[in-house]
Amino acid sequence: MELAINLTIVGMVVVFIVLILLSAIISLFSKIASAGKTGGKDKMNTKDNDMPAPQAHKDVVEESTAYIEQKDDSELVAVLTAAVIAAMGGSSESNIHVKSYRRIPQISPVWNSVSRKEQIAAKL
Amino acid sequence: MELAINLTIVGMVVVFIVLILLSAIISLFSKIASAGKTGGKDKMNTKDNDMPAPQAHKDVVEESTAYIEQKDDSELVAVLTAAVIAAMGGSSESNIHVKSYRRIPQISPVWNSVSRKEQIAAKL
Amino acid sequence: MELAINLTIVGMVVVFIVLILLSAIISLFSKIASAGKTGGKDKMNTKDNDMPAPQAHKDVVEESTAYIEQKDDSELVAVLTAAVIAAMGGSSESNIHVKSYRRIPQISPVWNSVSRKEQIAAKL
Amino acid sequence: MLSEFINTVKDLILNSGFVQGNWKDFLMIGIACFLIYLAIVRKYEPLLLLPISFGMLLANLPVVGLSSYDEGGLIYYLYQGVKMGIYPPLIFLGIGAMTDFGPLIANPKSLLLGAAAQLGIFITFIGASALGYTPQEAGAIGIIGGADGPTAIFVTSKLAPHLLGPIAIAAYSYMALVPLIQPPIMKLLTTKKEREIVMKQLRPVSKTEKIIFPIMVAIIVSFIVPDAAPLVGMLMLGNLFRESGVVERISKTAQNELMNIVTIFLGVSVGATATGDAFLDKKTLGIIALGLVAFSIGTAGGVLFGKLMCFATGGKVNPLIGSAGVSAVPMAARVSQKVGQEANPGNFLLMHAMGPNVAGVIGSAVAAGVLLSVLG
Amino acid sequence: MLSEFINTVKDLILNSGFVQGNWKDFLMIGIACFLIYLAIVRKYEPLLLLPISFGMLLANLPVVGLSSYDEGGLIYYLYQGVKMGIYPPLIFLGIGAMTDFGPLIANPKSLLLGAAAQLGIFITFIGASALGYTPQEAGAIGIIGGADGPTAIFVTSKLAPHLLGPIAIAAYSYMALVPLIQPPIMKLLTTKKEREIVMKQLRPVSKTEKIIFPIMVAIIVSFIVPDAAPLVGMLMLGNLFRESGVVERISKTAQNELMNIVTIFLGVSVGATATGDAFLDKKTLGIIALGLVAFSIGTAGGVLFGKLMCFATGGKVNPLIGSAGVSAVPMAARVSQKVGQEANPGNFLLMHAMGPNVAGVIGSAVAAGVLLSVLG
Amino acid sequence: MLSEFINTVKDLILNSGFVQGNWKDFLMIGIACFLIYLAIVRKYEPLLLLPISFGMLLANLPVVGLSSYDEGGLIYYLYQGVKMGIYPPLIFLGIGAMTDFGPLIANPKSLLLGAAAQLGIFITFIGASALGYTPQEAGAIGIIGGADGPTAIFVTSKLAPHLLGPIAIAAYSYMALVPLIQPPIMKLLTTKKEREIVMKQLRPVSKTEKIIFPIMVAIIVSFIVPDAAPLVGMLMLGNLFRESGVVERISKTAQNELMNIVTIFLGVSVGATATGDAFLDKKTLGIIALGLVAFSIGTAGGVLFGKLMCFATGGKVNPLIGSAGVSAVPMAARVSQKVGQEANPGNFLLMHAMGPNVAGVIGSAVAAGVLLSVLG
Ligand code: NA
Ligand code: NA
Ligand code: NA
Repeated sequence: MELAINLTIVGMVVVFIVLILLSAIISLFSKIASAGKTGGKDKMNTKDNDMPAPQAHKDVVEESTAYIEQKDDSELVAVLTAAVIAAMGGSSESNIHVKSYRRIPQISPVWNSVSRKEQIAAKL
Repeated sequence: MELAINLTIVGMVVVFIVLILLSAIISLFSKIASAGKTGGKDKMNTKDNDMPAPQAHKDVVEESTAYIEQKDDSELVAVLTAAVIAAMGGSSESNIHVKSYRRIPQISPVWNSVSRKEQIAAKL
Repeated sequence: MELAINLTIVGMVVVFIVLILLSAIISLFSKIASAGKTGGKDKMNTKDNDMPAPQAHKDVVEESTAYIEQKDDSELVAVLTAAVIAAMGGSSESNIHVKSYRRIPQISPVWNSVSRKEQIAAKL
Repeated sequence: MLSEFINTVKDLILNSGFVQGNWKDFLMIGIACFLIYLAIVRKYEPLLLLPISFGMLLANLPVVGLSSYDEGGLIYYLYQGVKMGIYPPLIFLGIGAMTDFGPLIANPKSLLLGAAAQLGIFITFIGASALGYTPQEAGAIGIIGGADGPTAIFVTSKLAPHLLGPIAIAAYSYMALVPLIQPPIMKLLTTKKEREIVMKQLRPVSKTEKIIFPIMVAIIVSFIVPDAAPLVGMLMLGNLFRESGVVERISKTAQNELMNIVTIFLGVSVGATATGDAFLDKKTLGIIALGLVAFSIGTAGGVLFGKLMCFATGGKVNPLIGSAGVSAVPMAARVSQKVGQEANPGNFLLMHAMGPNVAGVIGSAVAAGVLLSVLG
Repeated sequence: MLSEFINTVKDLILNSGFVQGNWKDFLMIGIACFLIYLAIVRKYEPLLLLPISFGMLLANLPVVGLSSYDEGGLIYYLYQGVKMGIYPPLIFLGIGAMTDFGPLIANPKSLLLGAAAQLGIFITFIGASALGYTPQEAGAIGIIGGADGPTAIFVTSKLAPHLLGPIAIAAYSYMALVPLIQPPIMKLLTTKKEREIVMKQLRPVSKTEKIIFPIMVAIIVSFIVPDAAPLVGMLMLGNLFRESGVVERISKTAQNELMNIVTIFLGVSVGATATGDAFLDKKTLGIIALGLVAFSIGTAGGVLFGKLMCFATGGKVNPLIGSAGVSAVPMAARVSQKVGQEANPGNFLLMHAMGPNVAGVIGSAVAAGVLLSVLG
Repeated sequence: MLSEFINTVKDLILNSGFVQGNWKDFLMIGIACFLIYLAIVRKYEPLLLLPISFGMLLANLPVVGLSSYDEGGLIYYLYQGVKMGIYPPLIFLGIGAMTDFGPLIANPKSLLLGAAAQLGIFITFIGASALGYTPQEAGAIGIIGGADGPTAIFVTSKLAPHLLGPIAIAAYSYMALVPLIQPPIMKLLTTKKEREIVMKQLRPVSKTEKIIFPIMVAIIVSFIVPDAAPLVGMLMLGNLFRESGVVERISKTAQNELMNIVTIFLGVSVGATATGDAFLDKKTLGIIALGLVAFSIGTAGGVLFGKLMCFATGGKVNPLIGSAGVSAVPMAARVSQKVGQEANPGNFLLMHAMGPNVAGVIGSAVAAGVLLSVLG
């Protein structure tokens, strides 16, 4: 029983330490990323948070990616989330219809073509 | 040699017993199914045999499923069988053309969407 | 060190012997093939080398196959090679555009349909 | 240094196949090439016969050490899946996921035809025993009559692994030859009138029945013939994947990639058991002859029982669907269809023959279970 | 000859399941059929519950010898992949290739919620210890609260393999029941006002961050909790395949065919550990009860920590996203979304809940590492 | 209880990587991260270099026990497929199913260029021997010059498994660098006039020739160099699947899912052989240097033999296609094309270079067979 309580405390502490550490590092490198940003490859999908019209970037557990302008009202967000839910197979109870849904321009055609090249290549 | 003859008799008897048993049980549960039918999910593709215009249900070794009204002449059956044979890669010798071929309405959209949901889900 | 030099000599000799042997046999059976040709299945894609307007047969490391008439100028070849390179994921530096690209008529529909039949078949 | 050079060359030459090979190796390579020809040009069940015959080719290249018996070689490891009895049930998983038992559920009497067509297995067993094969060998030879490749390989790998090569080759070759073997027998045993019989439409089958069917078959068959359980259990699991409709992604993988991978491994390593010493034996000739007998008697058994059912039902059953009971899905069912249509162009037996056809798979597995139980 | 015939028949009957089976076998077959029903009709995580329950069915067919313990049988060989700890990391490889950690990177504090929700694991561990389970058993039972099938199976196969069946079944069943289990607890612990909180848009996440993330997590977690490395390492390798964008073909195979094949083998062989003797034990009832406790406490832990974060951020965090920290991706996140929308129809928490949701996978793996390190 | 708590914490800390790790581990993690960078950002053969470098990362996380040598760990089991020599032939099966030998059959003299380019293998073998490597090590290092990953791994796993990591990394890195390594050598050894040579159209190749080719190559090569049989046999079986046209479904699986699964397992477990002790050795530096030498000499050998063929044919052969003989399909052929087009914009050598390119695969396998036969 002592073991159990001990292990519980140790376990929760370790879990928190690890995840806090990860959290801290992620925060850190997101700061580095936004500080050291110089455009280029990432220009398209990283935007400073303090931009006048910040853009929302949705990225769900599948490829479908939406890229919209946020107008500071929750309506559009609602719409998109509903679309996402629908895509995930659920039935959104409310009858909201998607008003605007634009696919982001394909960011990395080069990567795709490389991958295609690799598939064509008769060599691993 | 005795063993051989014995085994032959025993073997055929066992094969018949097993398959007769299966046959009996299937007959049984088809009767239960047609007796205890209360509609719902199965309404679409189970019909009583004694219906005035019984419907034919073709279901081949692949997904292609046809669902037609039978007019008590063999023509339509012939047509569909021919279509099925064609689909299976054979060449039907006769020159019959398919006159009517209607896909059954998709019975289980829910199942499909569940399966899709499962595929989207990042979790087994 | 003696071993190394020995092995190098032996190795190169064996490699050359094997590949020369293969080369000889291939030359041989290509001659047999063009001699004993009687048409039929291979008619479509085997042509004698001494034909007045020999036909070029491109066959890249993937399925895309082109089949064109050669007009003894290198332009068309260039075009096709460029197309092939493009298909392989590269960027052809020159700005040549494909002028003519014809798919060969599918030679073996029977083989395909057999394969499809096999896939449908519930039996290996 | 020169002498070392000469020694190196000498070693290489002495190690090469040309010096080490004997006439058996060369004959076997010839046989393998002939089987490759049958697979590619004649399209004899190429999905298995091509890997099998190439495996045979590799196994008989002298010195190479690529037979299934060469410990530590590539094919030796692939062969373990045969030896452990893993591949055939996995192929049955895929076959189950591909098979629609609907026609059988709609007409449960089909099962009797699937039983009758197993006669070939047992009569051939008697014949093989009489010819001096051991009971185990005779059982493995008999199972060729089941017209079911994975079942034949499963049984043979347990009862007489040294015969794997010829039995697999015979089984798949005769399955490919079903359109030639069966029609004469079918016509011989039936009258034109019987062949003209048009059968009544099959009733539709509900989703529920299709779901309960595999569970029930797995339980019943395993209870009565436990040795058939690996085959029937996996067949029915695959079918449950299919019919449940809720696990499409694993159903697809079971019938495609998993089955294809196992087919390659199974084919190559079964073929690679057919070394010269194992294959060039008078037993092989016996197997080829007896395999044809097995197919023929199985066909006859099915047709004759079909005649019985025709008589018992007052002419409602066309005996031609009986021959489909040998399995060889869906070839045998198509043969029934074709022979029926020759007699009566308006006669479409395909769906009715699919019932006995898939029943034959179950029937062969049951027969295999009996053989394994008594002889194993 | 007659006596031999009678003997053969007698042997067959005595070998059949009907004679050899005992009440446990029949009860287990009933339970397996019930689980198949849940998988197909109720759609309880069918991708795993269907193979598991069919494996259970096969394992309990008397005489058949298809349990995971029957040396030399098909399922015995498949089971080795569980025993060696190969399957769960391979499934994690596929899950990694399917998972977008973007919402978590956008809001790193999500990770704390993923930590808090592991409370269920440890409290249940205490409970199970108090009820007399051995520490190893208690650890395996506790991990059910991680709401993460492969992790639960991985831990159980190392700590208490005899409980694999009930623990896997409990884990997957409760994962399927998340939409029933969580909402009452979430509503009980939050005020309507809290549930109405609308959260701020997530920032976009760059490709670079997404690529560095899996490498970093693999390193950090493995350093601190080495026993979590097989799971976390493979999860992150899969994610790196996904996010790198340069190896699409192996990323696709990892999340489809490879995962499907492993799922079939894992499911059937885990199910086939649940023989009557192993399953029909009062321990199983305890596992089922404690599993529910674990899920509930995990949910509560997440929600309560969510309340804490809500308070600390001055009301910027909706506590409902905390419950998603139990994993059960993406079901738990959808539950957060739904309960939030009930309180405020304009409230869309899904993306915010995905952060804790995927964090919960990492959190459970870390907790698993601790359990394995101390108890293993 | 407090003391027990402190002990538990102490154990955890002492078991963690931070305390247990030494400088080698940390350096290796850095190297692994650099290789991941090369794979993702520089796209150095990412399909293998990404799994390899991640495997290296996992293997060097201290305490974790995920190297290929840690018995009982996940990667240990995956590694058995390398050790048993199973993975490389299976990858060759897929490569065979992807490769069109048409350009080679159309111009059989290509094979000589594929032979000449193997010079790099043997000259490097001499060099490595002179530098003090054992003959086995020298053979494994030489094979890097074959520019053929699976062949290099196959040979190394048999001759010098402790060098697997650096040799695999060198082989794949240099294959990715072929567009940088080859052009200067090609230009140095050829005149502009030679580079401008336009070659005559290739004749069309019949289906029959394409089907006979793999069978013939498998037989001939295995006869003369039995040790090359697993590689060449599987390569040709895959090609026969492709060209036969009757087994499309297994051909597709061989070149996609099966190859992808094997690639993942192979890459991760080969990478995980590169532990600090094995990798941080002056031998590794030698391997990197000698690997570059091997590629360069192979290229030179091909080009020089191309010049010879140019001379012998009275200027009909462009020597640039010789460099494609090193394999590195199809990169090396594209390099020939590009350098040729630089000299003469109307010059299209790609198809002509594909012949030596695929011949180089066979040539390397033959060379590998010789090395294994003499040194194995
Ligand atoms: Na059969
Ligand atoms: Na979790
Ligand atoms: Na090469």
